[in-house]
Amino acid sequence: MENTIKIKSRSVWSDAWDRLKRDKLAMVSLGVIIIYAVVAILSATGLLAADWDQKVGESYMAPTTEKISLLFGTDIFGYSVLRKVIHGTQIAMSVGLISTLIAIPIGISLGALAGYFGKWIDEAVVWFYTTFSSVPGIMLLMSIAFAFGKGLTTLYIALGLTSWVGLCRLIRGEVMKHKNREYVQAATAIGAGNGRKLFIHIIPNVIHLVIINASLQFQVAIKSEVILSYLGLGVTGQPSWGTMIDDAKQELAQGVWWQLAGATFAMFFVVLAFNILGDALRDALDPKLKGK
Amino acid sequence: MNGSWNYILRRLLYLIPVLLGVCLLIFVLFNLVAPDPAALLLGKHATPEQILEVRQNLGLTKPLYEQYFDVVKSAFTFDFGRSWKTKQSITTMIRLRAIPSLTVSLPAFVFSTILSILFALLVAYYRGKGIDLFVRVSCIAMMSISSLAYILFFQWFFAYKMEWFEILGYEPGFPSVLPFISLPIIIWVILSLGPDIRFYRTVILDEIYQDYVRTAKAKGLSDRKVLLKHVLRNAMIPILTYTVIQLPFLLLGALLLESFFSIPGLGDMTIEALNESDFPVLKAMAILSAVAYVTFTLIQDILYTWVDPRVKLN
Amino acid sequence: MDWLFRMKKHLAILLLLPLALVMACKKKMSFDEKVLYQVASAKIQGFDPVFASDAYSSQAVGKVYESLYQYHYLKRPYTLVPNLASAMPEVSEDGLTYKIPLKKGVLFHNDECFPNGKGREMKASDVAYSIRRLADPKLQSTGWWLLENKVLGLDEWRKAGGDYSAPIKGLETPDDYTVIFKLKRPFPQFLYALAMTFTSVTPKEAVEKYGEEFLNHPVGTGPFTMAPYEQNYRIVFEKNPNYRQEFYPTEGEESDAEKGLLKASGKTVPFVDKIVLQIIREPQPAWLSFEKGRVDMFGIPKDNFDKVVAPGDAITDAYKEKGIVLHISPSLDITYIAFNNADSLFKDNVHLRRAMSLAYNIDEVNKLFYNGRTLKAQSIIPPGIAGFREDYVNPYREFNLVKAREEMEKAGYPKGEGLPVIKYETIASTTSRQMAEYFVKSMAKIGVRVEVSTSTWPQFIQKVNTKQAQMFGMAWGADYPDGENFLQLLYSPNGAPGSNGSNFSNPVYDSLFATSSVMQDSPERTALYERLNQMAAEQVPMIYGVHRKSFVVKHGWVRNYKYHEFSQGMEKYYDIDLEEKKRLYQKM
Amino acid sequence: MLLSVKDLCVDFSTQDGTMRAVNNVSFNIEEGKTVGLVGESGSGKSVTSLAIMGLIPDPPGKISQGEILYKEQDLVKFSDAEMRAIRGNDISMVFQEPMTSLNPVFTVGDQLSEVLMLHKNMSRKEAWEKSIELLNKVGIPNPKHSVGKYPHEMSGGQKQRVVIAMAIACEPRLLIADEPTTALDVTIQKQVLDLMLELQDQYQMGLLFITHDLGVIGDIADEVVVMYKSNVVEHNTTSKIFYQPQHPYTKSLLACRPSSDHNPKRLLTVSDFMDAQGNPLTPETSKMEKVEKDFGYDEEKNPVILEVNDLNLHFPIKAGLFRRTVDYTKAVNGVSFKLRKGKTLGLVGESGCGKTTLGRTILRLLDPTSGEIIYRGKNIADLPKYQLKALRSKMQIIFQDPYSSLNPRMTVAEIIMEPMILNNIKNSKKERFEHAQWLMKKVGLEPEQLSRYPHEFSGGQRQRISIARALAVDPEFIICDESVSALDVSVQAQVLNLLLDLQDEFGLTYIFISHDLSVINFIADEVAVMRQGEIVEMNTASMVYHQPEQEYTRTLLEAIPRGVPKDE
Repeated sequence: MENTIKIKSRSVWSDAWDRLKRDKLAMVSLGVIIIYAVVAILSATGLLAADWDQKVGESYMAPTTEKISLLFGTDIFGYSVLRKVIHGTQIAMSVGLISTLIAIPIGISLGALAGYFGKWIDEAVVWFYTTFSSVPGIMLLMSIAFAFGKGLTTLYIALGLTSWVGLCRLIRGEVMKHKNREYVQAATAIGAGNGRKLFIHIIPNVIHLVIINASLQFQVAIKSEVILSYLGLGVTGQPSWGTMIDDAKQELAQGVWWQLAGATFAMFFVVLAFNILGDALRDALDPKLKGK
Repeated sequence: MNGSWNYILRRLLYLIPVLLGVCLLIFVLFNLVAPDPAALLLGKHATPEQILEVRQNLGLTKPLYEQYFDVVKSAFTFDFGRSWKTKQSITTMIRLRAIPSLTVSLPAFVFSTILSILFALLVAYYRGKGIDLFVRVSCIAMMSISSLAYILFFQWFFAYKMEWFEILGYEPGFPSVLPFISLPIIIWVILSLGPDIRFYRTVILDEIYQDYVRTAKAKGLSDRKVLLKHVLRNAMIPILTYTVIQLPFLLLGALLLESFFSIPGLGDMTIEALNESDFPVLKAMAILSAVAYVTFTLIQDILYTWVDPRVKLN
Repeated sequence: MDWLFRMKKHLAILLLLPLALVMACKKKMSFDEKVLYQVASAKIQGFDPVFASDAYSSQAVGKVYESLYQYHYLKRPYTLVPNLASAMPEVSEDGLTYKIPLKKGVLFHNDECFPNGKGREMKASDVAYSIRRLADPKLQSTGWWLLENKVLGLDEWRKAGGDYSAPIKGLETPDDYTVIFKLKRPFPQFLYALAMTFTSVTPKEAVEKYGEEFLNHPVGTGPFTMAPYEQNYRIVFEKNPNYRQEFYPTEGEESDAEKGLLKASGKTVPFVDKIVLQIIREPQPAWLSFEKGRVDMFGIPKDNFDKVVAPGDAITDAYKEKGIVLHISPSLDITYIAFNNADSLFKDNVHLRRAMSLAYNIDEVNKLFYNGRTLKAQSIIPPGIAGFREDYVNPYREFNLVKAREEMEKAGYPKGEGLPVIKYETIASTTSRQMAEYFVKSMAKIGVRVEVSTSTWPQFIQKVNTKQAQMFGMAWGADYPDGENFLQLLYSPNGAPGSNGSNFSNPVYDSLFATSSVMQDSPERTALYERLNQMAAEQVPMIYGVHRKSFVVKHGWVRNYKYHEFSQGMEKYYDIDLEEKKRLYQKM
Repeated sequence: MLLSVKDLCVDFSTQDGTMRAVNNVSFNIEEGKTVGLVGESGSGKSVTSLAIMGLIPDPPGKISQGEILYKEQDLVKFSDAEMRAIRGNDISMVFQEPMTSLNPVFTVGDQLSEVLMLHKNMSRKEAWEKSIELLNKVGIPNPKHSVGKYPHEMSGGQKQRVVIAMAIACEPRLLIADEPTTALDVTIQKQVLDLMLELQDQYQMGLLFITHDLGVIGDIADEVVVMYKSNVVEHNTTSKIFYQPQHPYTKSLLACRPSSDHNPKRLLTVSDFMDAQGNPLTPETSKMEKVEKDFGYDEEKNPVILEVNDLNLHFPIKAGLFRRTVDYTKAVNGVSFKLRKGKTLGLVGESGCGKTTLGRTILRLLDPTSGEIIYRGKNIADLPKYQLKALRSKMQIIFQDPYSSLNPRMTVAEIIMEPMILNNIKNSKKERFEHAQWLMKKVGLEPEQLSRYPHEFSGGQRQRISIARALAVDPEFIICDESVSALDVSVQAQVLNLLLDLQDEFGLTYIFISHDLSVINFIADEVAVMRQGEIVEMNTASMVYHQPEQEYTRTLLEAIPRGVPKDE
């Protein structure tokens, strides 16, 4: 296909990208997410806020502009809340990313299999997710924590394993629709097998839903980390936004609002950015919904 | 009509495999994976003999298949026995706890649904205008704050600082319950307003571009009339799906809200049971929510036929 | 719905309307009735005394039920006084037979289970019945350990299946107002057992009528009654109209008179008409409720110390203004980080244990987590109990990194080389998490690498009980005020799953403990306790933490309050000054 | 003058700037007269009608210039409320898609009453009575019963009648009909057209009839306005338009529609009449030669390649608690025919008659219940799936909807090369690509466009891509399933020509499925008329057309618009 690449053409994707580029709010959001990602990477590699567990002052010092590290005040140990917030970015982004990466393959594969093959495979998958979603999510989360112990890994797995149902349902429905589209019939007519029809034809046509779903899943995971921290399933040994907000429940009455504020704001912007980007992606990738 | 009864019956029969699945799931999760409750029940002075006795009493020494069968049995007889931890009858526990849960969740759900539909209609009507953008952005912003942060802040600010509400507690009876449940309800409404408005707006806009809307306008109907009669009625179909399926979860109540506002509801009970490995309670809650889930999907289907004449139960 | 569009501008008003309605019907505080508002931070399991093992349930049960004995409200150290018993028991020479006379005319609460709903008189048979219930194998009481292997024939009775009509050798009721206990072996702490809620007297009629639901239908002899328990988070107790004549104590500690605690001397109790017990799990709302006067008294969560307490343990002026009073009292407990002494790493390596103890800066812990208001623990017995010595200093308790490093070398792990990563188990609460973080940091200073593993409470208990936890943080509160209750934590037969979760095993310690535990209170026993306590310090089976203090704030209108370690049933002594409440309320 | 449109311009703002959808359009409609507005998709005819109704979505659309005078009042200047009083009352409209233009959740009666209650101040009861009357008027059987039906309980034709009833409910002065029959079968189309004419006559309404097919309005319009690329290119009385067309576009529109009387070798298309710049050309007259089709065959040259014997496809109807099969829908019922190489079998029938199912069954896209499909002497009816693969390169299909039959995520090159890969045609990527380029030329597209995506092409071009894909495997037999039905007549002609050219060049065999008898007549050698899963009549095309045996066939034939002016 050497010849083809030279000729510039606009695929659905490049069209979508063009549309996305025109959406200023979406681009700002993308920028915010990139900044968070960079902060997370810098923090993970130890270039930023590696010294979060160093005392920078007394316990519970109020925010002050004197020193950068005291910008958000200190926590109970006298650690810099700012550094903890920065370090928490790493946890939040990794929780979002990894749990999404766990949920999506499960959702796509089960959804696609059920939607494409139908019959008993569909029945089995539908049974499986009906069963799965009729048990309260919190029970699943807690028992996954029982099985894997506490910590970051459990957080990834728990959030990943409990959030595939929505995507699975969506993909199943879409695949069912596409299965009967004429272009798939046409593929049958030219002799394409099931694998080819599913992977080359149908999945690329529903994959945009996955991208939209992933951007929303990402922020849901970040938010869930807070709830899980409250339930005692959070991260240990390092600060996360969830544990910071959880700490705040004992601090607020005492007038220590900066841990809550710091973590809430840090979270607010990235979740906001993901939400806006998710919307914009939907508009861009699903042009029939444009402008809604 | 015979067809619809068959359908309903068939769907109810579907409960059987789902319940078996749920039983298997919770059996695996809580009997095999969760920690042994015996020692916990006996407290700090336990001896190995006593632990063994308790395990026998709880039926934990039976072969696994028998234990699974016990779970299945209780799922179909609805006889959940007593809590291991509190010795309370689980049926009574659920009955007593369901009321406070619903006292908060039901009005909250009704308010938030009505409010979001109203707002969604408003912004759909003014789509593309300033008010639309404002509401959309506010929705997203509201959704971007952790629910825990809302609770902590609202309780501190509105109940404590402003003294508008009781800080916490729960008193049965009307209207004495009002000052206790209003703040949790408000927080619930605020938490669900964002996603709800967004969803309903999309649903309504999906309908607004349909051909029949053009026909209705060509008849000379005003935009509002078209929106409120034609569009809304059609939008009810996805709206119903969205709302009805939330209903079984109302029973569980709002976890964090119940904890923070000391509302003795089912969500709170579930969390406690999880923390105490109170398997019978968890089992009961899982089975109950599975039954509720399947039942409400069925109700949803039946309601479809009511809002959408094209749908027949088949 | 066209109004919606017309009303667009007034939408805000529309939304605020219901809000205003709610605010209008906010509860008003009543000043006509003496109501005591209490708070508990965990739910009440039920009202069956034989299951009242946790502190909050036992306190709730204690309002309704009574035991034969109780602790004196004001005297310290804690001493027993008769409650349902009419006098202290006659104990035989060999310390094996206890003859207990009962008060006459003690009535049970009025309840449907009795003929005509009138509470009948409490008799000796009720005591015997209640003791049998505690031992009943079908009930699996959580308090059985208290009497296990102690009362003659009781264990056999339990083994035989618990036939209530079968006689028990060690439990006799010669007449309606006498109970005689015969013990298998001397058990000097036996009377304490009879002061615990587990041994509260319950009427047979209620148990039989309500069956398994008995736990929701409390029918006792206590100062307060309550309606059937509905598992609400708000439990209301009413003054018992049938209550016998009980009086406020006339003597106490020296300072009590000065504090006004003796003003009510000789008056009939209880004083309050009603107790409202609110269960609030989260500290923030609990504190906020207290500040608003919705709760009368409240144990402060550690993080609120600073706000309330000015330097020097006094209450801050802002609160003093509001009439809030702070009570700081030592509590009979100890916190510790246990080594699993069955673990090969710690088993025979006292130096490693010592090194880790020396590296853990307890003063810093005290400052960070308890605002410097606890007592550093030297060994296992807390102050206020025989066996504790004011002048004893544990050589391995100080914070000394130099010494710690020396010990590390002696342990065979210079600078931590060759030492595997140690796993520290903790539960998943906010404070436990922070404490674990601090422990990890401390150990890193001497090259000991620690990994934290958090669990839910059941998981944590399971790990400890199956000896899988390598190290773990714990606390122990006294069941009764006797050194034995603490020393038994290191007695090897109590090893996991028993109370000796550290699995410490030392033959010398074991034999000394066995000797001391059957001795009546005496200087010899105290000497033995002290020796055991010193062994416990030097062997470092655990890193001792602190003896905590209880911080209770109460509003000015609560009268006669004094901190009590075993406070079940003590509400009968509290009083509410309604005038004062009205006055202080206006200030809020 | 009832309505007078003067210099109307409508602009749409898009991301690429402002686009003029209607440019300086002017025409008049008198009471009781019919004006036909003709043009291809996107020519601005629908926008014009929406502008009259005041229903241009704003934003993005806007009337930037001109006047729409209704009874001497300028509708452009009307307020929304004033316009609403006009809509549905004075001016009403019938839309193209009867399936979606009724609200699915209200009964027909509700929707009819609504307009009456709105404009005529009738009570609910009066309106309901009147609705029944109206349904009767538009020829809905059993109106008393039908008034309580929901739209989905009616057929497409009945729905369109309901829409018409709604439009005439208030006895409007002007009725706008935007392609009201395009989505309907020919027989139904005829009935609906007759109904509209009858009503127009009865109420003396002005009628603006919009269509892409000149043939449809030949016998109903008094005047015709031809629009091309947002502009009016010709405006004249119907007979002038038909007999003395001036503009090459008008000429091409007249020539491109196949009809039973006029059976040329190839259809003339727009490109025969004008070049890309719109300059007139002189069409090749050779194309216009009438051909008498040669129905004879040569056993050598035209062997039987496909024989279908007693083919059945029955879908089970399940009911009851355990979903047991209680009956069957006989979608294909005892169909038998033979097909010879190089010939075209036309399969015609109303929608739902089973023709599409039959086509797909022959290709084994659906599995037959019983019967034989003998392809080159081999029964493929119950061949296992894996053995079918070899046949796939010999038999191909071209679908109806050019929008859904191409995978939107693949480039045209990928689409065309995929069958080659699957059937091992050509050895290297390079050869395949070259073959694809060659195919592109064959179907009349630029080879450079191979790297584009389907959405960058028009409907007609997409259909060409579908043809190229079918040809990629070098088939000998192609099923064209309503392949031109979704196209405008002008484009349809081009595709039909292409199919014929390819048949000549490669000796292809076609089964051509269509509901349009004139198309079938033009392309097919033999015609099979299907009804309810069965073939009711089968004969050579001219025999079917000129001497139909069945009453049903005759009805179908009569429904074909004559395509001659009214005043003739």
